[in-house]
Amino acid sequence: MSVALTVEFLGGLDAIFQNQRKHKVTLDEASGKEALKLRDLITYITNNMIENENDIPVFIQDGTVRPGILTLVNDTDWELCDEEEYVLENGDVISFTSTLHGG
Amino acid sequence: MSVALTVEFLGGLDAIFQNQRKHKVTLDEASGKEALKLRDLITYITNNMIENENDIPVFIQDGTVRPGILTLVNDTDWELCDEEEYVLENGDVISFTSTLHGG
Amino acid sequence: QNEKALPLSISEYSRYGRQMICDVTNGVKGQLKLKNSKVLFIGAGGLACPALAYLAGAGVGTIGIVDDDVVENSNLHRQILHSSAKVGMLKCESAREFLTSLNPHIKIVTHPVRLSNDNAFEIFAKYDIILDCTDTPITRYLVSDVAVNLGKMVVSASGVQTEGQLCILNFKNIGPCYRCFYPTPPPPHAVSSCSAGGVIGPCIGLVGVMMAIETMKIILDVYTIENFKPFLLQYNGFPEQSLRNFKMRGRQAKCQSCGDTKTIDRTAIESGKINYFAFCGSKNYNVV
Amino acid sequence: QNEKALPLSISEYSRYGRQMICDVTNGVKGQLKLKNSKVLFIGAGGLACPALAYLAGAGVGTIGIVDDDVVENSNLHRQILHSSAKVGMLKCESAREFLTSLNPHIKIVTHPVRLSNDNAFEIFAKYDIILDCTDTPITRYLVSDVAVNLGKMVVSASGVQTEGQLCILNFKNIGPCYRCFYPTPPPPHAVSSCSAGGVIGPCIGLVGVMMAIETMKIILDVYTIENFKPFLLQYNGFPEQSLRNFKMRGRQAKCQSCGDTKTIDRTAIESGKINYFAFCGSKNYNVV
Ligand SMILES: [Zn+2]
Ligand SMILES: [Zn+2]
Repeated sequence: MSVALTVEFLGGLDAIFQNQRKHKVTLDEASGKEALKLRDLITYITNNMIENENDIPVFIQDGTVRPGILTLVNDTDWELCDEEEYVLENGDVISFTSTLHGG
Repeated sequence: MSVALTVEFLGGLDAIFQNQRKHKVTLDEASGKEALKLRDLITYITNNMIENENDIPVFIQDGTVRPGILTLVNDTDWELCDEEEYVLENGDVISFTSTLHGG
Repeated sequence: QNEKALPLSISEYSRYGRQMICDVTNGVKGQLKLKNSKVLFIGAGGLACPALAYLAGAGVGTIGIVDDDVVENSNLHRQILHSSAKVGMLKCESAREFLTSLNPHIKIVTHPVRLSNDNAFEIFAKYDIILDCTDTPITRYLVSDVAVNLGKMVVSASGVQTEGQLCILNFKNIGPCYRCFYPTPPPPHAVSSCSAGGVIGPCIGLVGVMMAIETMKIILDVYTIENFKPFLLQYNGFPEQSLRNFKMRGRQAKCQSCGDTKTIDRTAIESGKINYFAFCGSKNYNVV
Repeated sequence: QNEKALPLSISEYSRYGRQMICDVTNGVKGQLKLKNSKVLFIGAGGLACPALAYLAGAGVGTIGIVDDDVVENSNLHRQILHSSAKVGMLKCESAREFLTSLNPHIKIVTHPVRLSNDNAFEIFAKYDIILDCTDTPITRYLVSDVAVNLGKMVVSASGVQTEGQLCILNFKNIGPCYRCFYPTPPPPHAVSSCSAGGVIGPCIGLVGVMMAIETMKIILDVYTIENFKPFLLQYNGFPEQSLRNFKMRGRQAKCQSCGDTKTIDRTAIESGKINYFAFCGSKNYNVV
């Protein structure tokens, strides 16, 4: 089984993803493993989508999405959807948006 | 068979639809009739949704949507989708928006 | 290094620095495109005020303003370039004072006339992009027809109450024009303007700011013949702010203004053969 | 009829007429809510400029401005209330001149200080709604913490390059605060401001206009305890304009500022026990 997702990087995060905001991602389940979770997507992004290794801390800190980045599942704060435990479904749009500070 | 639609009235058109922009509409097919078309929705709206009969010309002129109202099928100009001949599908969002002129 | 040899003055570099370091402006290259562009505003009211301020701020080199109205007390809640002291002054002159003081590096040209079949060609000819900030379908058809005939692009917007709309017309002479979208004018009773219908200042203002952004994209070549797709933005401010992007029809072969067998040419307009008042009906419009 | 007996002067009726006939303002009733409201701006830069102009235009009766910066040439492409002649002047004083001339019926109060643990409570106490138009997380946490402690609502926005974000904090003391969204500050290297990161004038301007609209909704009671749902608006200007409305978490029970066992009270802030510089890290921020 696999899930096909749209993954977005907003708030300037696209800078570490080839300046592209929207990406199509298909995650494959390891055989025998349980359902794919948002945690698995975060691992996949860290290992496969960040071009320059030095940029990994821009996205990840202490094993999860770094403070100052909001994570959204179909336009809803992941805090309302089990955070890393959210079970991914085909067609989900997962957005990561860095908090802006300019004024 | 029937189709369940979301119908929107924008650009001030909601004024003749109980000041409500978004309406859920279910159209039932007459038995033996072909597929339901956008034309059928326009007839339905004219006959059933406009509260005050005097307001019908705000929506309809010469048997179709009056000039100055744009019709959109899932956010796309109906001119790109067969106009009145468009075959409605379950879940479609049909929007009517009156052209604004203030500046 | 001699300052004269630089494409921009030291003062311009410092003024535009924060904008020139954005990818979308592409540094000096984009700044020079802005400096060399000539943008004409039809109307200096609620839509135009913020669009004028931001395009002047961004360094659009020549800005023309067509408006023969004077500032009124009832304009000031939304027409934020004017002020109480300017009530009674021509709006185009009031705007010029504001813009010159905001940015002395640009040229402001005022046209204190009512746009008409007689003067539109002569005025439009000196500009690249026309911003339609007017109030009535009569002027909107005139602006579009003249722009199509002269090969100018139009950023057209409008708003009433808490809503607004925006589209780009005649994009590089391949995009649709106003008549492609609206071949038949609305009946006069169906048209409401800001003065009749009421308007929330920042809602019409937001649409004006969107006009400035779209105009910058045209100047900076963000839109190209290859990537441009006709669209209409529909904004609403209450109860939630929302912005819809509708995918619109392209140029229409049967369009009387830009189509294959078009009939609306310069002679037809200037001779008065195309009568916009008769075309749009008899409501007593307050043009521009 | 004696003009004194009317809730608004004749001049105010004519000035606000186009806005008072909108359903969302509910006529004189809404106009008086605007007139009686007290709104405080933290910052008078790119976000604040258009928000100040539209809220002053709309008739917000008392507007305070906290800013100790002076106008610079590099501000003028986006900070459209100021002008070349005002370079070197305090931004809050420059803004006051502009706003008083736009609308003499309202009161503008300037606070030419840097917002700090020491002065924030005293300043905030005189206002109903705080507009956070600042540049750094340090000030954002301070604004939110003080507002929560005093029971004030915050309209918080930010922008860089072509993007912007907006949310309402501590809505009627039931909505989430800044710390509910961001319990841990971002590492200092991940923060970019307008002066470092570049910004397109009308893009930050559009977000400022959205702030004015949200503030009007709060004042006009469009949002109520019953219907308010926490949200975050995410705007982007290029290559297409888009506005996303994200559904956000509510107030967090474990929040240190507004939660069940909160620790961040007035004493902790004013004593300096809450050290925002230490909390946010050591990058050399230019506060406000
Ligand atoms: Zn055409
Ligand atoms: Zn909190």
